[in-house]
Amino acid sequence: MSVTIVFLGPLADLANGHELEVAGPLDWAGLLRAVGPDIAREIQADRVNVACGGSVLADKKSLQARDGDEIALLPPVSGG
Amino acid sequence: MSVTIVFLGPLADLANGHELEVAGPLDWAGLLRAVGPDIAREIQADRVNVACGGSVLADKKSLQARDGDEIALLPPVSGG
Amino acid sequence: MKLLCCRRLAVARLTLSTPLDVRVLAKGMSVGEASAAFSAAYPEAGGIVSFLGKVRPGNDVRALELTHYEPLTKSGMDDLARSALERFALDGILAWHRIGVMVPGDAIVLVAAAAPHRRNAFDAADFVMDHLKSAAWFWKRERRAEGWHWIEPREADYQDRQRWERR
Amino acid sequence: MKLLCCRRLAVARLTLSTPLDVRVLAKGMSVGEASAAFSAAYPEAGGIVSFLGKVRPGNDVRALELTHYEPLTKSGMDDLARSALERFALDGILAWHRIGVMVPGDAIVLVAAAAPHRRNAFDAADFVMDHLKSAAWFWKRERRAEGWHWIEPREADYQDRQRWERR
Repeated sequence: MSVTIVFLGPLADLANGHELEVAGPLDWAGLLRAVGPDIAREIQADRVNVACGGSVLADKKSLQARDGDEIALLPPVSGG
Repeated sequence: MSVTIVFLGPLADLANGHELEVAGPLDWAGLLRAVGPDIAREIQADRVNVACGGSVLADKKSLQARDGDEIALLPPVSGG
Repeated sequence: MKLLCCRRLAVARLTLSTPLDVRVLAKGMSVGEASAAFSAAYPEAGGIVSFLGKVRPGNDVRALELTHYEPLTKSGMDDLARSALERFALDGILAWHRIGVMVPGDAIVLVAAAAPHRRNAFDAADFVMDHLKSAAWFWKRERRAEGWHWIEPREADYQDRQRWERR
Repeated sequence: MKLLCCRRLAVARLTLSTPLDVRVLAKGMSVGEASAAFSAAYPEAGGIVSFLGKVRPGNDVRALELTHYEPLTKSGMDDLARSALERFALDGILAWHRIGVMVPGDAIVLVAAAAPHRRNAFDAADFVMDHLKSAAWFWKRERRAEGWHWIEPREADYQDRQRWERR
């Protein structure tokens, strides 16, 4: 088991891929290390949301992902 | 030839008919006499418009209908 | 393939005039065909807003009758559609209004506005409806169990229309 | 007779859930059938407002791609539709959104709101669109001659959504 990090929208371009599997558990500091400096810089901005286990985190810095969890990195949306 | 007075909406109920033919020419005072007191009272209210020859009069008291003209008495509308 | 064929058929049966299509209809209203034809007529529009008004079945309403004054109705609706077209920079607009006797569920009015962006399409459909409700040459009455009743616009209808004067 | 038969057919081919019908569609969008079925589903509604968003052909756009995050998208749209239903006292609401690759003229989004009176139907469709534009889990990019470009909401889109917070 591991933690899956999913890159949405333009973050997938920056990450050169849609998903990354890393060993769990994973907290906010661990996530920033796992994704590398470019993505880390992006996701620290207020405009990027983070979901874990299908729920958007009210405070992304409180991330506590366990083995089997999926973390989604959600940049500003644009629909319709 | 004569002047035709057309009663629209609820005014047709009050007039017991949709049209009335009267001798022309006809001015505002003549119109009030021609339609009788009940209709006269109604059409003096601001909320009733008067058209002559296919145009709504900006000032209905300036009415000057000639033989062949059609006068329309237009109570408050309700569409849609 | 089948769907594509049918959509084309629907469009072909109905030719809209562009950019304005205004009609006073004495019977029926082909809402589906009109909507399909309208969307097809403005391929460059990013947003299309439609309003469909129907006779409501409540309040013991058996029938609704709309009368109009022919020398003013169509030209008044043309003026209204033209002013919406200019004011909201539309690609196109459609305004159809029924006259005659209708029963609950029947379509009374169809308005559609096509624009590059949705805000103008929403505002235009809203603007046209607010004016059709209380500033077009129609008179409406309902038949209930005990007879016919003339309907005047609600106070909210007058207020809705006045919104556009303040801007 | 013929029209009646066809309208029923169109409805029969498509069953909407009421009062909410929310879909994330991987391909196609039967706009005409959906609109007919929606109108038939709410015979008591006095007003139905629809918004259809299409891919615009301008700016050298060859294609548009919408991606989403499946664990959040549908449930987020359900919450949005439910809040519109309550806030605007609707008879019913439909919100369909495409994902995947589309070309100019293709439908991206269809929203329909049915209400006793037109004001609530207009506001509800407007409210849902404002939130789908900048507060639903979709990401949009356009392919132009020189490659793909991510599209962020315009400043007007954020302002449109904020209107609903002030009320």
